[in-house]
Amino acid sequence: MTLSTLMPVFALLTSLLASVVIFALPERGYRLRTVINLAAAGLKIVLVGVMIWGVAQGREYEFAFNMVPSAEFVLRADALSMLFAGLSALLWLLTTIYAVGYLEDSPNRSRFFGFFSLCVASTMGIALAGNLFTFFLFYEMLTLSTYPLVVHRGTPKALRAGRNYLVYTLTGGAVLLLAIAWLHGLVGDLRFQEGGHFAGVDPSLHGPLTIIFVLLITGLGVKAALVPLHGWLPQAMVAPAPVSALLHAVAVVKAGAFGIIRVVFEVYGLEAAEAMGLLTGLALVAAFTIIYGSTRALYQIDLKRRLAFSTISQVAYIVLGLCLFGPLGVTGGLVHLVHQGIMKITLFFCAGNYAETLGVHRIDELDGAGKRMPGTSVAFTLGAFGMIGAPPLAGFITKWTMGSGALAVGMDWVVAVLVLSSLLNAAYFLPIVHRLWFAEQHQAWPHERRWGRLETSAWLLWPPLITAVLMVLAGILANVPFSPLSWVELIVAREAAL
Amino acid sequence: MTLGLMAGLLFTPLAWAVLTLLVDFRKGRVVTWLGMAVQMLVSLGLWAVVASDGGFLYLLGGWQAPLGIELRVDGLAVTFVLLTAVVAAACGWHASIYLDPDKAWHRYFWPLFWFLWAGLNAVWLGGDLFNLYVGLELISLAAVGLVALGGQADALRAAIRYLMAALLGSLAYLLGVALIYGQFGTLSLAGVTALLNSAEVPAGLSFALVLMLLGLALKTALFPMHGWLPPAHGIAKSPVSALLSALVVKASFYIAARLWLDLGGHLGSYALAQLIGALGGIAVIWGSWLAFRQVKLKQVVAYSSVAQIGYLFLLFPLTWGVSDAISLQAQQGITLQVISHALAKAAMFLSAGNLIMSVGSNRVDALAGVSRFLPFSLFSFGLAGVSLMGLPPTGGFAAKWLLLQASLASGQWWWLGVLLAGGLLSAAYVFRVYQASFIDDTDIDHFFHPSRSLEVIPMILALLSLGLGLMAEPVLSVMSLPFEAGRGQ
Amino acid sequence: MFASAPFVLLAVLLPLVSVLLALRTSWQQAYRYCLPILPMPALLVGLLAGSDWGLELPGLLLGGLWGVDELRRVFLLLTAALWLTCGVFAIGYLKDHNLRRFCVFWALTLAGNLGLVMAQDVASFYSFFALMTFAGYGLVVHEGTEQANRAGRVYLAMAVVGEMAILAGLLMAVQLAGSGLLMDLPAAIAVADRRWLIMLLLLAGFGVKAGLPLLHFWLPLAHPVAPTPASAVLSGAMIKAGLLGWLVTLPFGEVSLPAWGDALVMVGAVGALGGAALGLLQARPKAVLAYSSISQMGLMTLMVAAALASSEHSVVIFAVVALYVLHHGLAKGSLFLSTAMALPPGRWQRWAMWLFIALPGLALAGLPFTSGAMAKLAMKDVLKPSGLGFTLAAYLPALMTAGAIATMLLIWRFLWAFGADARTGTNSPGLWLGWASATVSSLLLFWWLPLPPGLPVKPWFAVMQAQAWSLLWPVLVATLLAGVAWQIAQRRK
Amino acid sequence: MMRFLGVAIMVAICLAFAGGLALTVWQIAGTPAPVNLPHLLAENLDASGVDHPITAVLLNFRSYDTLLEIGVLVIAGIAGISMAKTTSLEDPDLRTSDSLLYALQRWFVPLMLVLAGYLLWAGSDRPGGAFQAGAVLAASGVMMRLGGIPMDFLRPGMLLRFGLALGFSVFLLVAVASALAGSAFLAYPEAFAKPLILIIEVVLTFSIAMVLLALFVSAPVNRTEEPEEGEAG
Amino acid sequence: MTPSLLYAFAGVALCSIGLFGFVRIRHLLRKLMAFNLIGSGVFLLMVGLAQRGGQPDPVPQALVLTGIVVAIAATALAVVLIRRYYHLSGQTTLAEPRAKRAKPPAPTANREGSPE
Repeated sequence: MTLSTLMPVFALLTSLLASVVIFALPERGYRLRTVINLAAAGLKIVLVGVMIWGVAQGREYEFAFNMVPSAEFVLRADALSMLFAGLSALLWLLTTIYAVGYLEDSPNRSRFFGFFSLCVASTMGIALAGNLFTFFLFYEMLTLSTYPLVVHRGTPKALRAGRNYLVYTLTGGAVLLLAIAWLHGLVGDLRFQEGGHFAGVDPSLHGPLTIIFVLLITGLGVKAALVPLHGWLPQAMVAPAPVSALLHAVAVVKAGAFGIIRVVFEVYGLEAAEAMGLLTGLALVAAFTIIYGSTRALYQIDLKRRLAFSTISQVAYIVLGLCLFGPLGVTGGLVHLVHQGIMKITLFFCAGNYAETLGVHRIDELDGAGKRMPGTSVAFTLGAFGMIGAPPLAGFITKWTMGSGALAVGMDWVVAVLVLSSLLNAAYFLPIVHRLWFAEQHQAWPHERRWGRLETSAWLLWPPLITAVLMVLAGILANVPFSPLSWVELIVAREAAL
Repeated sequence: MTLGLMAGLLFTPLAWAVLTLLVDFRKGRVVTWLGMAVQMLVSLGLWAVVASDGGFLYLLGGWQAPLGIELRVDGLAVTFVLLTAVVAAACGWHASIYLDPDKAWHRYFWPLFWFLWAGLNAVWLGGDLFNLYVGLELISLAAVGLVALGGQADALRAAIRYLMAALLGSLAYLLGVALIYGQFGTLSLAGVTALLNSAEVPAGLSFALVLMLLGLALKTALFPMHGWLPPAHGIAKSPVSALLSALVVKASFYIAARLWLDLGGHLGSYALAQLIGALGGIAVIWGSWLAFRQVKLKQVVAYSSVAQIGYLFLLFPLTWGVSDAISLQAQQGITLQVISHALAKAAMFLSAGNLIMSVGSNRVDALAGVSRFLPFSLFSFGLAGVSLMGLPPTGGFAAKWLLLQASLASGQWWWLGVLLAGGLLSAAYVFRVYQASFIDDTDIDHFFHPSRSLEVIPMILALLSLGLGLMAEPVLSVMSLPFEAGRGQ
Repeated sequence: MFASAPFVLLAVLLPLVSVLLALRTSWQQAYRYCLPILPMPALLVGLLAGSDWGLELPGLLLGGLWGVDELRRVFLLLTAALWLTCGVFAIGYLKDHNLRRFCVFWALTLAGNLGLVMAQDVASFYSFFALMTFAGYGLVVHEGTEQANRAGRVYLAMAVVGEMAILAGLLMAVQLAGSGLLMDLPAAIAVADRRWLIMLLLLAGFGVKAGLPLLHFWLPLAHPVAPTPASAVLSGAMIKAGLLGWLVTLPFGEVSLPAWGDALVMVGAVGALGGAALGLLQARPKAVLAYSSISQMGLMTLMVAAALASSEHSVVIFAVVALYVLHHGLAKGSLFLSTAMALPPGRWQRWAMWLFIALPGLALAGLPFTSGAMAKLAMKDVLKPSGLGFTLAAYLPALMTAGAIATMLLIWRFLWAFGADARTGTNSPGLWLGWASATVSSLLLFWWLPLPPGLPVKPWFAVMQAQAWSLLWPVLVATLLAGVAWQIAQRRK
Repeated sequence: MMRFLGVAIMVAICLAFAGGLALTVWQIAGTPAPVNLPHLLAENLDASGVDHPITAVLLNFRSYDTLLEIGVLVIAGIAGISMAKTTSLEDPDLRTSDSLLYALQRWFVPLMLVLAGYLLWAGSDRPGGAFQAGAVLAASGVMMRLGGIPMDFLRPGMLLRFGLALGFSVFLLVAVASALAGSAFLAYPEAFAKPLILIIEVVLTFSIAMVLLALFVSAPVNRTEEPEEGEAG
Repeated sequence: MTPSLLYAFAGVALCSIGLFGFVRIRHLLRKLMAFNLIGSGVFLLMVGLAQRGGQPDPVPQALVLTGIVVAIAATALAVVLIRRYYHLSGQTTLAEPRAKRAKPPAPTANREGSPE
């Protein structure tokens, strides 16, 4: 039980213990709860940072014990898991700060923060999972810990959204369990292994393996909100802003995408998946999702619903990136996992700010918001341009690498998809930017709240600004050693090396 | 050392039954706490002994098998004894606070409680067919007594219906025992198994096994014969219904499982196994569907028991005509399912009791606003629900995983559907309750807050059921210990 | 070499950093006065730069490389000078309403414009190009009128489509070239098997910015609604970015493409003549100038066509194009600024004012001893049909003269329209200074600016005297036609 | 019509059941039982301390069954009593003052008591034993009860509960004593087997009689209402 | 066809008749009697089968004795429950009462026990 085996467990425990302690806290223990929250988040970042540094040096962090006779519980920190773990650790700290400000005087916050840190613990678990069994374990825990957050407000609408969310995710979970069990039965307990397991598998297994792949993707697709399975995401927007920010920008949606990455990369292996012709189908679904998500986003009046549909299309980028089979395309897909997380969380923070400070939920009420809340609006504009893929921001890096990756592999229609979706992004983001800056405020804000000198409370203002700066840096300094792009190149290099 | 433990295990519940009979409720409560502690220690000791050096046969009265009665103390039995100790202790502790001491008839609660516990221990350890019959009777009558304790017309009607079903079941079982005794001349299960393996088998005897399984299925409320369970478990007091759902129903299943594992190979047939499995499957679907539609909270939990029992009967098809490894895996799965269901169901009933006591009505839609003012009980209800759904990291999930593996390995893929659909349906009715409690229409706190310790007990049980998922390995290791017959007198 | 690096960086960063000034409303006035200061470092780089000034930025995007070569130096000079004069003009012109917002978008567009001129790697070139486009939208819709919003919407829609075309084209080119530097692209495109698609995408993409026919709709809408300094900069410098885009990416000098040459000549001709015809129908002076820009860009497209068709002449043609760009930029800038000037009450000052407003226009038309004459002469001897191999080369001289006549007509139309709604009154000192500096730079300073080295060295004034008549007769013909048209208009009124 | 159909189906099921059972019995009858238990029993009979085989099986070889069976009886007793909520079982108006019955009782009750005694004693070597004696005692009790003779020990108090529990607890104590003495639970030492069994028999008789009588007497008269859990009120 | 088998077959007949009665009859007390019928059928069968080897076998007889005591206990408990149930709801069958809170009917004249 050397330190290197316990490190992943510590990372997991920080938020697990935090959630238990927070649950026990009485409702009015406000200050203590905030301190615990922030301390846990900070500690987690430190731990993940150490692991990232270690993995870069090639150290191996692994913790395993067999939980059920035939399957074992494995926590392993490899390059890919550090990508997702790093992202969620960082954004958890920011979202905690945001949530503390957002839920200033609302009821049952202990319950909220308890489930909040439980949810991040399961996200961390998903990132660190070493095999499909452990992955599934945390995947389902994520569903359970997010449901109370979605229905936190208790309004009938929230409850309906929660019910809908459950129907989707639990069914997805059941399908995923079926697939994992079948795979487990077929080939035994598979650890995630760079390069995947089925490179030289004998053709007789191709039939069942394809069906299992489809089931796996459907199960994971529910959370990754691929088109036919995305119904729950827009409705889950009824949740409070920090929930929709962390969950639908980082935790839940990315868990699905991350799962798909794990399956295609480290269970099947790219060559095997290509040999079995699985990637083209997946690419088509992803492309359709990208276009469908963007077009639906065009017609949304509510700001957060528009962002939700934009998330649906953006996450499909990651999946599309995977199917580009070449190293460049895959790098694009993976790096988008981080970039989209940062960009989307900025947008959700700003949407939350508008809702909390000005009581604005609809886009047409946003006129002149730029003047009233310049800080938030600058962050929103940067986020919007990032999503459109305008250079020099992070979105451009993704589109650029994916585009060149697609061309390298000869899938030219992918470039067309990228271009079309950028146009659609522009079509639904630029009008908002226009309303923010260039439209005059012609009617009073629905219910405005003043915070003295600052445009909104410091807790609410700083997170979007920080994430906006992060996004710009991720774009501009893409080639700096520990930037998302170079870390992904490290992953792909290790992946391809095998 | 083992002799002392065995004697203690058999003696304490009966002695405490008599002791508590002589005293009133309040003094009985104190005596019971002591008794529970002793029983817990003894069970743990026994579990440790078996864990270290394997199972053994315990000859009652010193007489050899065919003549006297022997108790088979192997891994499985001891695991169930420990489970009973844990769940019964929890329910007893909860009942001691929950029941109103001033009511005159509650003084008779403790004797019945201890007799029930004694009956359960007799069944887990029993190795003799007729002895199992008497054990079953002991449990049934004690359970009926508990259900009818102080009840009104509905409670009595449920008790009578329960008694009738139980008695018919026992008689069917007894008829089977009579036939087997007629054929083999010995009553000890081990003896019959030995004879079956060695001598040729007359074809006709499968009717006896069918009869016994039919009787036991009726007592375990398998699908077509589940009519008596929901009223009985629904109307009884919460600690009582927790005991009934978690343990009593499992006793008859335990005997059926033992019979099937020992005699099933020779006397059973593929068609019979699949039929029982099919009934189990229908029970899962039908039970969950009815649970979803119930108006009263305790009825929801009762029908959920009917559904979960359906899972248990998947053992029959999964252990018939399959390789030993798969059969072992199926047994491990079912044991985990029994244990996690017992813990989760007990937690669910106890927390449901708390919720009903605080809300003042046992209807589901009366739960509005509970999530804000009484989150702790609701949270333990939720956790128990999670284990019923078989979502990770609970014990339910580990059980479902093993059953999935077993059904896949044995090629009977159709059980996958039952397992997965069951999980989803149970999610439906658990979250329906959750959703009702999340509705937030009142700001005033008009709820009666039960005492802290009442809420802690279901939480402990729920956490145990949750922890079971992570600790599945050691628990199962003891269960599947090889059984060395004949060691120790 | 190293000494130049901080200057290049400063040239781009200064406008970006200036955005911080917008944080406090109290700094608003300070921001207004430092507008002209922003382009100064770029002007210095333009004037002093050696041909090998460069800045290596490995961390930036996909490996950044900024630097100035001869072609870019001219563009840089034009951009810096124009933004300087318009900055001074803006000080006087701007009211306090939404001032901070205007200054922020002004600074961002300037940064984009300067950045794209100096960028030598694809990623930063495209980044600055996009920054200039999107920030330009802020300038176009500054007034906030319904018309401005409509123009803005059209501008943005077309700009984004153009951007996407450029992105696709550049993606393919870079993927073929394998390196992120601009200078490797022409070689890669020349040998690409899907060369037609890449060239079409790049031509169309940059064409939207350069105002090619059928891609020009946003130009006449945007210019009139934009504040005057913004439209001056828009017409003077930003349109040239499209042209620069063509010059640095298309495969000049690698392979000669007569077919593409013919096509572009036709497009150029349609642009030049069609633009002028539509310009004549406009009532507002700024609209007329907008169409004049389109027609001038048409002429420049002719030269680009020639360069494409015969790769051996491309170096010389580049130099002439640079010269023409410089001349047109400065002249058009001063014309646009003059539209916002009020005429002084006194009769003599009035006539002097008219003369100084007309002079840049006449320069455009190619009056001898003006920058226009020099540009036209250089263009004439470079576009001699004999040297060029492609079919439509023969029509080039005719097209040039037709262009000259059309330009002169447009100038008369502009003066007439300006006269119609000119108001008399005083102008604030900022306006005077800005307009005066623009006109002076167009008429006089032009000669002192370092000319593009590729030009054949000639005693230009002597040549002008010799060719005086060939330069003058188109002007006279245009004046005759204008007079006749004026008479008809007077009689009908 | 439905009723007829129901009956028809039920008849069919019962006939099938009877047929199956008969077939099984016929097959079992055909094959001799591999294990000859009576022979085995005969050998160990002398060690059981009782010469009558049935009593030996009941109280020695399978004494655990008997212990649990008495437990079952006690449970029935407890459940019966818990039903009665009246303070006294002796409801005054249940008493009938019929002189003929009274006279008859004076003759029969002593006779039945003697019979019970005989049955108890005969158990050791002839058919008889605790159960039969207990039943007779209970019958005499019922007669006295109907005859109106007050039996205050039947009032639900300490006495009644002690009576119920007496037989069972003695049996239990004997069982544990042997376990503590080193051998298995319920293993009577060789020498004391006979006296021990006798003590158990006597005590059991009283308890069985008490239980049966209590069950009969517990008239379900109820005054206080206890609402079902969760019901209003 | 030794006489003991005759007892066994008699037992079988008793069981099936008892089963029919137990399932079909609605009235609780009669249902209970049917139950006792099945019980004695089973006991008869048990002893009859064991005796087919000629001399009587004491073990099943002891078992039967125990079985009988258990049957008595169960029947007694059932009777008490039924009487109490009848007292409370006036129902003699297990059917759900129509009205939810059916008031117990007025006691009929011939009912033994104290008038309510």
